Amino acid sequence: MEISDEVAIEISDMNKWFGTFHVLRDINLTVNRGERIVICGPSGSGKSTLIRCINRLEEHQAGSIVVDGTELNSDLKNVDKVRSEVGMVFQHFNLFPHLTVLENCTLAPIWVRKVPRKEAVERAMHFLEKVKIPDQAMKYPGQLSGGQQQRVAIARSLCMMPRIMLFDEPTSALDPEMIKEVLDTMIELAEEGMTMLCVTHEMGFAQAVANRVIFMADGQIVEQNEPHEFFNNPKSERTQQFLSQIIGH
Amino acid sequence: MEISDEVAIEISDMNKWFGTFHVLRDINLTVNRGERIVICGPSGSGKSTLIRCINRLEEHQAGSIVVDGTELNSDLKNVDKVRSEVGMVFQHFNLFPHLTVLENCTLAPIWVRKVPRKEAVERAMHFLEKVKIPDQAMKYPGQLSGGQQQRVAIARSLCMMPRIMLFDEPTSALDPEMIKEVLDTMIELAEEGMTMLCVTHEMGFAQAVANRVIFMADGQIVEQNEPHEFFNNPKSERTQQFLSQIIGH
Amino acid sequence: ATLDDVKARGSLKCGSNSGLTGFAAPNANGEWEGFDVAVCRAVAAAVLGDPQAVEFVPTTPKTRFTALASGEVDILSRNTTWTLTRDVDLKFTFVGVNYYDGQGFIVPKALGVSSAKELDGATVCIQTGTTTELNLADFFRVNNISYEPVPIETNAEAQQQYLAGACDTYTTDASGLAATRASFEAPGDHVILPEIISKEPLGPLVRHGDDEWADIVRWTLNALIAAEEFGITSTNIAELSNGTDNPEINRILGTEGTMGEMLGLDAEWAKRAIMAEGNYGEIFEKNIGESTPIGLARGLNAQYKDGGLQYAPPFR
Amino acid sequence: MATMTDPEGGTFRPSMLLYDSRYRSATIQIVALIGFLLLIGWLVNNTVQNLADLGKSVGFGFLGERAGYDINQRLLEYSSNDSHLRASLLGLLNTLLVAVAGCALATIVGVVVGVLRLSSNWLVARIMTVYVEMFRNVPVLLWIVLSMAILIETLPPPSAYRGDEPAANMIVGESIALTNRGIYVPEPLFGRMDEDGGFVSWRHGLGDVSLFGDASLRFDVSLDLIAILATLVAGLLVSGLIRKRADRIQNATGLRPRTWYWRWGVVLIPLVLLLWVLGFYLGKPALQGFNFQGGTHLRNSFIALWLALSFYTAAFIAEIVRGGILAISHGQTEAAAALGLRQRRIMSLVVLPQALRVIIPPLISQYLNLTKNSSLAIAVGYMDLTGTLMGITLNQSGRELETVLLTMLIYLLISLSISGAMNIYNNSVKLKER
Amino acid sequence: MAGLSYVRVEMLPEREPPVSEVGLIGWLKSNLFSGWFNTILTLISLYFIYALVSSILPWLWSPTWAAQSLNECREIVSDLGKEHGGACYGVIRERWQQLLFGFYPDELRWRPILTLILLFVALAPVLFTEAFPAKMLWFTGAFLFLAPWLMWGGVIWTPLLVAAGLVIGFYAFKFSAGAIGNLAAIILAIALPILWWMFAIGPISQGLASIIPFGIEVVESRLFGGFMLSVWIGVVAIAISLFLGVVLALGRQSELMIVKYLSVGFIEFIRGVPLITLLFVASTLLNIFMPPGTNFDIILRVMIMATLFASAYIAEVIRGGLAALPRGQYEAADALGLDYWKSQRLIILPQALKISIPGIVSTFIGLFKDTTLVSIIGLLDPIGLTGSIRADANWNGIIWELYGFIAILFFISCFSMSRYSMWLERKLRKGHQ
Ligand SMILES: Nc1ncnc2c1ncn2[C@@H]1O[C@H](COP(=O)(O)OP(=O)(O)OP(=O)(O)O)[C@@H](O)[C@H]1O
Ligand SMILES: Nc1ncnc2c1ncn2[C@@H]1O[C@H](COP(=O)(O)OP(=O)(O)OP(=O)(O)O)[C@@H](O)[C@H]1O
Ligand SMILES: [Mg+2]
Ligand SMILES: [Mg+2]
Repeated sequence: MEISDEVAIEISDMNKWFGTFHVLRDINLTVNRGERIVICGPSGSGKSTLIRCINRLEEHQAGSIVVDGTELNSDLKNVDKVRSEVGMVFQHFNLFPHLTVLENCTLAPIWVRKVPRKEAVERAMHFLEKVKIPDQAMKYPGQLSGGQQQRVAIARSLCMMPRIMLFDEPTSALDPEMIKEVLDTMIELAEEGMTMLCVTHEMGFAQAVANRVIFMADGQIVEQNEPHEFFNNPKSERTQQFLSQIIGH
Repeated sequence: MEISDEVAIEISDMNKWFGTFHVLRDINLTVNRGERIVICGPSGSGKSTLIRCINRLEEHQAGSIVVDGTELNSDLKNVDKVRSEVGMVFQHFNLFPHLTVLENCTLAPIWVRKVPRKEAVERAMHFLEKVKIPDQAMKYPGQLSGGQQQRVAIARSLCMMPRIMLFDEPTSALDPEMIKEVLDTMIELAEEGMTMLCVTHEMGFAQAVANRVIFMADGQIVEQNEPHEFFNNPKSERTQQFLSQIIGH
Repeated sequence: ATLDDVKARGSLKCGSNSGLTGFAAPNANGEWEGFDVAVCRAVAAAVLGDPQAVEFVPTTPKTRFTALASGEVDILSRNTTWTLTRDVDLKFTFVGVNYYDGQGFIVPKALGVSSAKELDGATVCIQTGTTTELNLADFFRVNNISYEPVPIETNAEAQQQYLAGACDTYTTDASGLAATRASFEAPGDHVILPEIISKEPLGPLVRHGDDEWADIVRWTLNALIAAEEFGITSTNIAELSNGTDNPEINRILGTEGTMGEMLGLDAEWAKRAIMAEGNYGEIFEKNIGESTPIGLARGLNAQYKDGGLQYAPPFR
Repeated sequence: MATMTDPEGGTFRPSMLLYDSRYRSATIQIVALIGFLLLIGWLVNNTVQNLADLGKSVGFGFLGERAGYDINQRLLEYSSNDSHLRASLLGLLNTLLVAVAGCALATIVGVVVGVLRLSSNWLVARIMTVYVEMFRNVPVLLWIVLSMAILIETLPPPSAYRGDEPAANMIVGESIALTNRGIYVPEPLFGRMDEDGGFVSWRHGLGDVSLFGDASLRFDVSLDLIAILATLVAGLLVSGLIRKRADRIQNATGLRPRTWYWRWGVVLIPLVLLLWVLGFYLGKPALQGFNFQGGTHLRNSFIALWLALSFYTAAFIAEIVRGGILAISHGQTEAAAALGLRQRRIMSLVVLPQALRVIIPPLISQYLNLTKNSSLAIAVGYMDLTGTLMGITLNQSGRELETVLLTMLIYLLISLSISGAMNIYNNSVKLKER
Repeated sequence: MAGLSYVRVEMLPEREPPVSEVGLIGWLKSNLFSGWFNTILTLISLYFIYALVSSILPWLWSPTWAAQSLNECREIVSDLGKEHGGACYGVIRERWQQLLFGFYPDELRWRPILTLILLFVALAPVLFTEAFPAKMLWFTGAFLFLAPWLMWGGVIWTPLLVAAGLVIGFYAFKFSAGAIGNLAAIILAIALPILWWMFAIGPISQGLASIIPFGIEVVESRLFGGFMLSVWIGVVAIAISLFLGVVLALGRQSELMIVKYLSVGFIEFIRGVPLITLLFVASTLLNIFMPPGTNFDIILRVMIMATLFASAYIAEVIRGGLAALPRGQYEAADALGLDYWKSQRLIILPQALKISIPGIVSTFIGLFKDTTLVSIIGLLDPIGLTGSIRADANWNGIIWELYGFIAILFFISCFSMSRYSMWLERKLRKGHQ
């Protein structure tokens, strides 16, 4: 678990509005290569939006986001470049139901990275093994449990060999038994040194793997700190309040 | 929590078939005013059907059911009379989605009981307060959470000032957090001395409020007893087996 | 030019009625038969040497002119009345008249009507999209009597309505009336009234602007008529084409003169046209004449020598 | 204040047309627009060239020319001397007439059938299923010609009513004649006395007012009709007030006063009085000459088209209604019943308000279909817009381009106004959800 | 409260229900005679059925199969002494082939039949995804070119070259996409095949035909008629309109204003006018819109208009399918770096089309029924043929037999298709839960 000095993501003075609603306000955030960041905060605080801005599923309106040296602006080539560097895992998995697990995993490498099919399959099997479901490769997503589906979604992202992974509440749509499967996979990934940004309320996970925990509220970064400090000694009142709720829950 | 000697419901030798399927067999049950009865039993044992016979959502074919002195037979006047005395809460709430919460609650009093609108509204607000959601009165059911919806459903029944309430698994379609809201409401009702028949598997609820627990299997009443005895000292083998499952769950 | 197109295509496109007893209808084998059809076959025989080389394009009253104007058909042979506007405004050339018709009325005998002027207040079935409805409106207006028009798309439906008594009288070209009456269960119970309220010269037509083609069609029709006049029939034509004393017959049959070449065809063009379905009289007899169920008398369509109007200009 | 993300305004490179999200969409749209304009230009150019070749010009002058043909069914007065424009107007009115009548009947039949399909009576439900499947799966054109054939073949001709011992008799007190030329029903007339009575009443109708003089669009307005409509509307308003009052009383006391006789009364009594004052009477049809005279003549072509369209569309509407009712979960009815509501109230307070939301949008698109299908009128000789403008007028004037395009335009306008109304309705009744 | 406690020692067995609940009596009571209202309804229905059957059956039973003309029928029937007449089936015997195939040459009728059979084979992998291997989709693709060739005949080269146009388009896109970018590549991939189809195919196929003259007899479309014409117009229109419909649906969903409004305008225009006016355009105006000298035959023109008509409806069906897809699918495709066209092709359309199949089938049924309208512009579809048949002196005056025969044909085909689409809808709904 080492962090290089290289900057993976650099967000400065970024602002975003939905219509007239100011959803992200003056976000400044630098993520180094190999860092593992957990973002938490109350519902509606803009966590998902922040994450989605990083691979431009949402467009920001002011400030800059530089991912791996590429600035996200209206130039579509840059967007394509960033997206192929950044993997994303969604809350609701968003697997492609009409394709088998294997096809889900090979689709993007073949069509975006132009990897030969054989190689793509090998790579997919490799990552499916990593998430411990190589035997499900020929099934369709609908035939898998939620936890398995989410692991396929992780494998699918990994197949693009991203340098950065984004997770948006990857476990919140899962039943308790399945959450562990997925968290284990993520911890493994973290241990290999992947740069990760993860929106989650799984405090155990945060304490186990995060280098840094960021707390957002009202579209702003309210507090950030290393996990131990963050949980045991929150500075801001908002954070304290939030943490007490989470734990009381 | 007192029980009068008056009989609220008297079911004798009642039988019901669905086609050739003998779903209720020789049911004999006397409920006194103020009694709170919990009915449990494996799925398909006829609990819902029994409850629904009491306000004639289902017709029975043999035996008699007398509710509050009125016998349920093919005379529609009797049916109307019984229905306006008996409130029912369903598993899936069955609120009217095109009416506001308030309109849901005032509809029956106005059209069945011929209560002046103003009074009906007052009464509705009274009961909405009782279930702790007076502020939602102007919303539509679709805008409420499941727990809130079920509480509206209870309030809606109460607005008809029924002397008897029937509940058919009122909490089983709810998320865990919401179950408590609803059970609390029901407990409050019980404490006020309402005659209640409740199909539920919430054992905590049964122990807290029931005077009597009835266990049904295969369309028959297999065992009944007061809650403490029932749970700790079940007599019949079927009951023991059932309870072990429930608790093991 | 149309002639070249037809030759290149190897077949003649002929706009026909989609179904009119005696004039045009497909038989059970899908072959088109009828009086109007025969004209097309004759032209095909003259131009292409094969009376079967015709593609029939069924048209309705509404679609027929567009079909011809847009070049979809080379010739429209579909009981079409020759009028000034059609000739001048719609820009078609009528090449002749193959049937002199007039609009008449048919009524049940039981109605006790003997003149169209007694039809005040009657319900009249008419086929729409033709000149018929205009004639009808004019006739009743001029005679200052009222009527109730029942417009109908096809002859078959008109017949059905008339027979069921849904209209008191059915009006269309007298030929059509006769044809229709012929197919009744009891033809004798119906009379065709004496009034013929319009002149309906029916003939084949082609587009303006291609006179060579118009000439070919016109003279093919004339050849059929002349053939009857000179007694050339499909049975004796082989014999006659060995040469006769009558120079006009010789010119028609191509044994004398160069008329075929003038038309851009070969010498035997008219011979083939006549052999296709016979001369005018034969065509008439076979399709609509008195020996057929339709049983039309020659009347106006008799040769001029017999007091009719069919008069072919000289082949000279 | 943070910098905005389009600072590099000066450094425009052509490749940005495609790879810059700011320009890309504009590029694509301009390409699409140019393509579209080219297509239009090409079509127009072809058309101009073709028309020139045919020696035709484009213009709508022909609409003013004498039509020369008669129209049997006319809602406005018309003769063959009128212009093509007026003939088209009559056609349009006929289209609207059959469309409106068709929608009304289709709705009634559709609702009845849809409800009966859900009936607990096995036989009735089965018969309705057979009806729906039969009508839905056979082309509407076939139904139109078939119903025409049935009317013609099964009903007696007027001549059957003739003679001392007629084969057929008028029904409903000798006032309605069913013939295979159509149905003759009594027509409402004003102020004329019996022919034989010398007595001239002081009661008389108000007469007509003609608008637009001699123009093609002229029409007469019957003052009698206006008076009647005004009375009717006033009666309905008062009736509405009575209902409001009943609502108020119910709100105040809980008891709803019985008002139906009042509500009918205020509508009907003034109407009857007015009719009496105007000298209203029914002109009965009577056999005279070839036909029945007098009365209103509903022609076969109209009836066949009307019935076929209605019953065909009703089959679809029945499915929509059934679906709408089934979409209301059984739980809703049960909950309402458990509250003690009676069957009728459950229907009117719970089921229908919800079902209507599901039913009305597809219902309106069925209305649209029916209106469009009414253009098949020519198959039975009903002179609607297609029969006049795109039929005889086209044929007489040889103006394909103008007549066909004009016809399309008119139908388009009708369709757009119907679907516009539907959108407004949809937005107004959307169920509120989270 | 000791009295409360109760334990059942002996379980009750299941008992027979009262007779009034089950068996024939129970069924009759609950389904036909429950309450006076239902009883009345039942009696009315029974009478209705009786009246209908007793009036139609005697007419239907009529041994006139062999009759050669309507008059012969009348004789046969009156010999039987029937009061209300009887059906005349002779016309069906004589003309059924015409009603089915139009004027398609006798000896070549195996071709439309084969096409129909192959159509089912081609549709199988689309309609019954589970039962048939996806590999068969190749045949479905090939069928698109095989079917017109079978129907119209001609040298084999023409359909092959037309198919080659698509291949050209595909490779043009593939090789140029890198060099000139996607949009330009798409334009090229559309333009090249069109140029190929317009200018190259004719000469090349002639050339090839003169070298290897492999072909089957040409059958011109004017010989198409009867039921076959209806089916063929419907099938061609739906097949082509699927492509157009997808384009229009994507256009309508697009964020690009102009593209969107062009699509909306087209769709609403087509849906706002009656089909019959479009057919009039086909019969009277289309030739005017085309460059001078072009001459499609009327059936082709009708097919063009029917295709445009169907594509507007298909577009709406597919739009429904697109809207039914969760947003997450689009986002996941974006996040994986797939561009617009790739995500449409690989992710969105395969799913949206599958959801749309029931709607497409319904559209087809509607279109198929509407093909009867072509009789109004003089084409000889089954209804048009009834006119021609009645123009035959032998059959002048015959009505019910022909209409009945046609109605039955349509009923059978439409009914089975609508059953299929209902089945599919149910299956899809289950699959979604
Ligand atoms: N497409 C959108 N248009 C308008 N408002 C939006 C949109 N997406 C999100 N919002 C609003 O932006 C705010 C932030 O949303 P976001 O999804 O980022 O919150 P979040 O922190 O992820 O919350 P949660 O924990 O509930 O997922 C919310 O108020 C939301 O309603
Ligand atoms: N309308 C009906 N027609 C036929 N059978 C029915 C009907 N309703 C219920 N049943 C059957 O009657 C039996 C008893 O049903 P009931 O709903 O009363 O069971 P339950 O004890 O409430 O079960 P659960 O706990 O699953 O709700 C079941 O086997 C059920 O399948
Ligand atoms: Mg979120
Ligand atoms: Mg139950």
